Amino acid sequence: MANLILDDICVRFGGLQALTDVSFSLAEGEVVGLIGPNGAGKTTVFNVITGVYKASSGAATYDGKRITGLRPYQVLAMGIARTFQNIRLFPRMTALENCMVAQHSRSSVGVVGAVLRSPSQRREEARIQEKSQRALDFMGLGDMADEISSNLPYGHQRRLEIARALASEPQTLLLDEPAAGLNPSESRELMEAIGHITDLGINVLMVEHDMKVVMGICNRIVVLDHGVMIAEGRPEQIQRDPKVIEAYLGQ
Amino acid sequence: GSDGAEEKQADQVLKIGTLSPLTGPYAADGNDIRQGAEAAVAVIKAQGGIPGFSDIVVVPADSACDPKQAVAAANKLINDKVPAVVGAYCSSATIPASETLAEEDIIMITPASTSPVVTERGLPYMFRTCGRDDHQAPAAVKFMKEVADVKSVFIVDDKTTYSQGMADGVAAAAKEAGIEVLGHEHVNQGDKDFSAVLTMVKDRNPDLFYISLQNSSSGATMVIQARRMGINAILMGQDAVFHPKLIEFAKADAEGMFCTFGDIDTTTQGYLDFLANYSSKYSAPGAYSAYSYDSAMAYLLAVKAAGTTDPAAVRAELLKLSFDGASKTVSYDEKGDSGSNYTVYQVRDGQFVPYWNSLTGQKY
Amino acid sequence: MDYFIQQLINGLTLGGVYALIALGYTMVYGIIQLINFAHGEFFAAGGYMGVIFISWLAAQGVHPYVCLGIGLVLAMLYCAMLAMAVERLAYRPLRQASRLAVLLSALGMSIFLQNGLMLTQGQYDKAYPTEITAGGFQLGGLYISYMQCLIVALTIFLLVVLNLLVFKTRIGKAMRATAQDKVMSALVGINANHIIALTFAIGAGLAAAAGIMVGLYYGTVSYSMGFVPGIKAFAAAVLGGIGNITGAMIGGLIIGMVEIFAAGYISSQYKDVFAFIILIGVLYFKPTGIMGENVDDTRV
Amino acid sequence: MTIQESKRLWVSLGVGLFWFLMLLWPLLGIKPGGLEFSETWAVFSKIAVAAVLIVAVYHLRQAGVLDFIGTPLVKASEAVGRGYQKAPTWLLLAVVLAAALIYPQFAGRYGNDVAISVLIYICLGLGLNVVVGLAGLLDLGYIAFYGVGAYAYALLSLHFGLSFWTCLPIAAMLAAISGCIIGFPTLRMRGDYLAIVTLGFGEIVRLILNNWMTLTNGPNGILGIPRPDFFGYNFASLSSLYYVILGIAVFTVLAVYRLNHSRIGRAWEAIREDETAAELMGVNTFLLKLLAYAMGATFAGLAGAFFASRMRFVGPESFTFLESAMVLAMVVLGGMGSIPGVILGVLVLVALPELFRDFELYRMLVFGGVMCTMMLVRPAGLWPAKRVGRRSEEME
Amino acid sequence: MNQDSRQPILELRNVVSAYGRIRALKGISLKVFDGEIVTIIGANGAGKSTTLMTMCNVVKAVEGDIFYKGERINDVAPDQLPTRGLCQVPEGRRIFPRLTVTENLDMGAFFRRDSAGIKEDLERVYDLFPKLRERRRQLGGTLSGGEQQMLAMGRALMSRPRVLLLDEPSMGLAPLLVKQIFDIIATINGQGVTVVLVEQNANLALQCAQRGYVLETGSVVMEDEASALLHNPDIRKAYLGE
Ligand SMILES: Nc1ncnc2c1ncn2[C@@H]1O[C@H](COP(=O)(O)OP(=O)(O)OP(=O)(O)O)[C@@H](O)[C@H]1O
Ligand SMILES: Nc1ncnc2c1ncn2[C@@H]1O[C@H](COP(=O)(O)OP(=O)(O)OP(=O)(O)O)[C@@H](O)[C@H]1O
Ligand SMILES: [Mg+2]
Ligand SMILES: [Mg+2]
Repeated sequence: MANLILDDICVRFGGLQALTDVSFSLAEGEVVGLIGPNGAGKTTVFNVITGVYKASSGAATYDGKRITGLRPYQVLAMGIARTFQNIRLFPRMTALENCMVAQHSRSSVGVVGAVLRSPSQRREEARIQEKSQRALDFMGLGDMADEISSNLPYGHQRRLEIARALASEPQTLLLDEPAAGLNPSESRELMEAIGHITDLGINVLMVEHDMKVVMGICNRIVVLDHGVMIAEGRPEQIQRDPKVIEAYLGQ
Repeated sequence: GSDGAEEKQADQVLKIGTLSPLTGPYAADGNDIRQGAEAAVAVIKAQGGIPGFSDIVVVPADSACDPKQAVAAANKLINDKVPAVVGAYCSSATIPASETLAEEDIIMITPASTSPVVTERGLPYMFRTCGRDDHQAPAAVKFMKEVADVKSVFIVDDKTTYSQGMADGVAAAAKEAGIEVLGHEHVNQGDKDFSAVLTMVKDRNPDLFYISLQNSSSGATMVIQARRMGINAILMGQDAVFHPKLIEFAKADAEGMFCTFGDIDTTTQGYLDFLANYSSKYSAPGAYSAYSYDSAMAYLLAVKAAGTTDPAAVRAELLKLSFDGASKTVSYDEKGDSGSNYTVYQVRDGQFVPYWNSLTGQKY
Repeated sequence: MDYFIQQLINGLTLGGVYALIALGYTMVYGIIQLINFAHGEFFAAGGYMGVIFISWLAAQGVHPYVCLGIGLVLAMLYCAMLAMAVERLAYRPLRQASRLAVLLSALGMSIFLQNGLMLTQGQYDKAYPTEITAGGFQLGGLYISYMQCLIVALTIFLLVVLNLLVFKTRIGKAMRATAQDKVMSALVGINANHIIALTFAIGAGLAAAAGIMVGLYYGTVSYSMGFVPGIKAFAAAVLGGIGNITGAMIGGLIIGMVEIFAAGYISSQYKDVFAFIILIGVLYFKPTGIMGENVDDTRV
Repeated sequence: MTIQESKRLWVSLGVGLFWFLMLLWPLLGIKPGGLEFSETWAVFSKIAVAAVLIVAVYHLRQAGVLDFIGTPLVKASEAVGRGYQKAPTWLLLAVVLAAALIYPQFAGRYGNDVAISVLIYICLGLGLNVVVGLAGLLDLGYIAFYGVGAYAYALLSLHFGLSFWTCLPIAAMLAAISGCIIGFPTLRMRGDYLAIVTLGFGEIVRLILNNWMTLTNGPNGILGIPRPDFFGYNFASLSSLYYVILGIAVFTVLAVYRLNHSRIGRAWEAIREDETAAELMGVNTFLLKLLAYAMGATFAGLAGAFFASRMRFVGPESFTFLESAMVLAMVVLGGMGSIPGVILGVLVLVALPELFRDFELYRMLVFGGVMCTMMLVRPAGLWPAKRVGRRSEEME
Repeated sequence: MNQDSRQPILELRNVVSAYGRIRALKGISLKVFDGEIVTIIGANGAGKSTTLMTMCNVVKAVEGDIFYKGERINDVAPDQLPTRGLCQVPEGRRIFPRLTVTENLDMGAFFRRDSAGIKEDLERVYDLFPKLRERRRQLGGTLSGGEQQMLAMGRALMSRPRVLLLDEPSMGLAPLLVKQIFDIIATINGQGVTVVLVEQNANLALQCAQRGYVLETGSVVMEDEASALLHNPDIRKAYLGE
């Protein structure tokens, strides 16, 4: 399960063809890296999957169900969660609350239940809190639950982004440059954490410029350039691919 | 002062509340009302006051021409234990305020609210010193028909209880009288730009253009624009437009305009007394100063006659009362009305000049 | 047909008035994203200053047109000074606060200024010596007053000048940079406070010009006259795409036209309803206003 | 404070006063008859003296000369604060509620009247707080829902003879529906575009109330609306009305509190913080924004129905933009998103004009000035919500 | 210590900076000498960006002194510093999104009046970053991350800085571009510009710089020659991921 398939996705912004016929898949248990030069369209791929942008043609399916055209919250409800390249936490909410918001789609009490504070509402609230706390603990932020998220240092904010995504109980996780702004040893901790995530049975699609990280944990890598897929394969293959070296890796 | 709970009557202070818009766009008229009452109190005090009361004071309250504020202000006056209130100005504020005052049997005498509803609700302690819209409108139409001899009229109002009531009254009476109503348009309060409506007026080319706006400066603005646009119809307004400021603002453009206003004979002794008193303290009286003066005066005289502020007794005295006030000879009927005597004034040489009396049907 | 064209001219004039006020609104909004409720008060103060200066000059026997010219300049200067004081006292200390805090401060200022005007100038309206600009000319069945021409001409003139200022000068560039990123503009050597104060001054100067035009055109000014046109101008600025100068002009004209035509052809009591419905309708289909740049803040 | 700083302070005071004089004199001194100075001078000198005094006190305080007054005060307030924190919340709430319950016994008619106003505004403020404080949607036409509630009760009771208690939920529902109608087209807009559209809607509602003669009786308003009664007991007196609105207000406080601390409240806050991220984290922003408008409107509808029955009269003048602005001011001044803050804001803004009644003509001037000053002194509100403080670049 | 006979061009002495009650810098002292590249490394939240912002007075130092060219600048307004040659490429680039590329570059030369010199510098920047010349009419906000970084750098160069503060210039850039950026830093430095470089990519930064400071939770814990730091085992473990 948790099979994400992109099929000939094209995205256009006015005159700019941001993505052209992008097709790849993400199977259960995989960690796939998505790399490419700046402006290649990596974040755009994420945006298409999560419903922020509409594909001008092509389709994405998740477990056989079409997800292109769905609203972002519906995509999340299906089990695809993401983080953001430029941190988009809820700045004035605490770390725990940030995670609790992500539980929104996994809970159901309505206005009446909330106002009356029915027993089922209390039970649900307790469950939300527990799940969120567990997500924080998982990313090593357990004792910062009550910190206002904007007061956290940058690296912790990055981790909180992941914790928040995890709190929505996804089957698939999309990470957009999770190691940006982290120093090499911090990146290494991050790699370990991502390893644990896959152990939970969550598959990961990751955009990252830090080659150590990408090569270290990805099973497969997809390379984009100017919105076109120029290579796909195992890390070793990619590292040696002349097209990738010319467009992206250099030397 | 004395600290005894059982004060003798002689130590009592007689309070009169005033309720009028002291802030907001009608603050000007509102202050006239307050000052009118103060002038009356000053006169009575100068005459030696009222036996049994050590002093008479005016307690002003701001109705802001807004129902909610008016009710709050009325409650405040009740708290201040005033036995009577002069006011309010806008009928839409007077009516809810009077309901509140009625709960405590407080006498209310309005110097300015002309809506028929004010005295038609059967409230025993509601009185009115000014005229009624449903008298003013027929008077205006009678003038159009008999004196100005117009065949068609265009009516504009600005959608307040008062201005629209007047305009509707004129429209109805005009139809009855066989004057063609070429249009009846409503503008909004606070508008300054009347060009669209005035272009329409110009297009329909009525014999008379009837302006029913809530205040004189809107009136002046409309008059200026109408004349500038080349509307040559006879202009006519009602008593809210009737104000010295209309002429001050519109200057030459106001020349020849007619207005109905409850007749104030400025030659009577009552008026001259009032004028002397009033202008010694304040600037020239506004349109409602005299009515407010008379309202307060009526109450004070009634209390004097009754020797108490007990509302039932004072009401009885008010109904018996008849005195030569500043605005007219004041006497109230069972409903609390004091009759209307609408006169048509004309602006001539920068002044309102009485032109035609609707009761007598005579030109001055 | 004459009726239609006459209404068209009315609409242009009213639209011009709204546009003049909206220009200032939009400039201030453009730079600090503040709905400056006090802007309507600058407009009213401009109207009063016009009366004060023009009446005084006229009493000194100065030629009417000279009176008008000097009065206009002085009133604009006065309002610019007023706006700078207001900005310094009520807005600058709140630069870091939430935008609603500033909004409220602006509201308080608006109440304060309105009542300040009332206390110093009296509750009654003031009349302009309108003889200065009375008159007009007949064109077929149409009557066009000189004031109408002046308002439209002034609006167009100021539109051009402002666009030049903002897009062609150093100051303009600094204004745009400050609007987009205050910290960064400091890092390239722009004093954001000066630029913001200057923008307020210009905006208020424009409002003052509008106040005088309105006073001359309608004959009177009142202390509460800023409120309704202020809201309409705000609507106009938003309709055109708030922050955009040409947009403010277009928005002003549209609101003015809609009002006049709704009043002239449908119902004058519902004219504002039509104006707001057009506003909502346009924004529904173009949520950033007619000329609003589609700056996509949803990029994730 | 260094000498330099102190010098700068006095210089800027001087410049400020000169500037003020330049602004004041044309207003007071230029008359067609000639130039005058005496009046300007009279006003100016008073204000200048006051300003100098204020700056001097400020100066002394900075210099520590006034510590002997300040320190005990600070200590005392800290002690009170500590006591307050120690006392259990329920005890405090019980005390407040008890005070609210016995209040009419001690207040006169005017006191009751003001208290009723306060309670009405608390409902309005908390309702608007849902929209502005929690969901972050700037609503400048909020009072329209209050109007809908008021007219709903007025018309239903007069035309269909429905009782107050039947009408209360109906009024709330109608208000909620109109909240959705207003909310719908605004959902695609952000920030200030939303502000003007809501303002426009508010004006449209007011104009319809003012102009639709057959339904609303236009500017004349609707008279003779019955007071609530309950199995024969008529709430005619002000003090019994007070208990009705107290009940509604307590319900509102409770409901808003519980909503705030539920998944719905969290979702609203997430929308306020970052709408795009909220949607991507699984919040149906469309529905929840609509819900925010509807819930806010519901409380306004309740308050409106009560307002109609208490005034026994409704007219369109009660539902102007200024009223919306006032309610917004209460929310922001008190502290957005904080229930005690909003209540405090209401108390302050209702009390201020009453306190200033004696200023008469100066009342609104003082009111505007105080409003401005309070914002300057406490930009986050009098009693801010816990979560404040934004990661901001520090700059002069 | 060793080279203190030279007069530093930029110096912090016991500087404390705070955001509200949080002290981000707890008494930092550091020196930058004319013509060198100094790098500041440290973990997330150590206060590197705050240090740069404090140098420009955007964040006000609550204690301590900042000297620039021998003069105390604590009370100089931040907008005065660029005119004196102190420029910053801040974290996150902060391109003016709705100004075109050319206008963005012009903003860099805002305080300058010599239009001939400005024109010359514009050409120089375009030569350095040919990609920018291609895009000169495009709005800054629509550029890709790498192009924005070049623009930010070009904008700073337009003010002819004596001292250039760079905050994480390689963040989010593709490996190829990272190399380019570091080449450019070396080139600029070769032209006589002093550079203060804050980087997470400590490896590259230390290779490029002459000296380095290590920051930990708002304090300087180590300062040394860059090459020495690069080979320090503690540093390698804590910041270079080994
Ligand atoms: N909303 C938009 N409007 C216009 N152009 C856009 C929009 N979003 C993205 N683009 C353009 O599409 C292209 C791809 O952008 P995208 O953000 O996907 O790049 P990326 O591969 O994530 O780059 P980076 O590594 O720098 O993050 C870029 O040229 C960008 O300018
Ligand atoms: N605007 C701000 N408001 C409040 N706290 C802040 C602010 N900016 C930074 N901080 C705090 O100050 C400390 C230092 O932050 P700074 O941004 O200088 O770190 P840094 O070394 O640049 O980290 P990074 O590598 O993540 O960029 C951190 O604890 C951070 O949370
Ligand atoms: Mg990207
Ligand atoms: Mg940093």
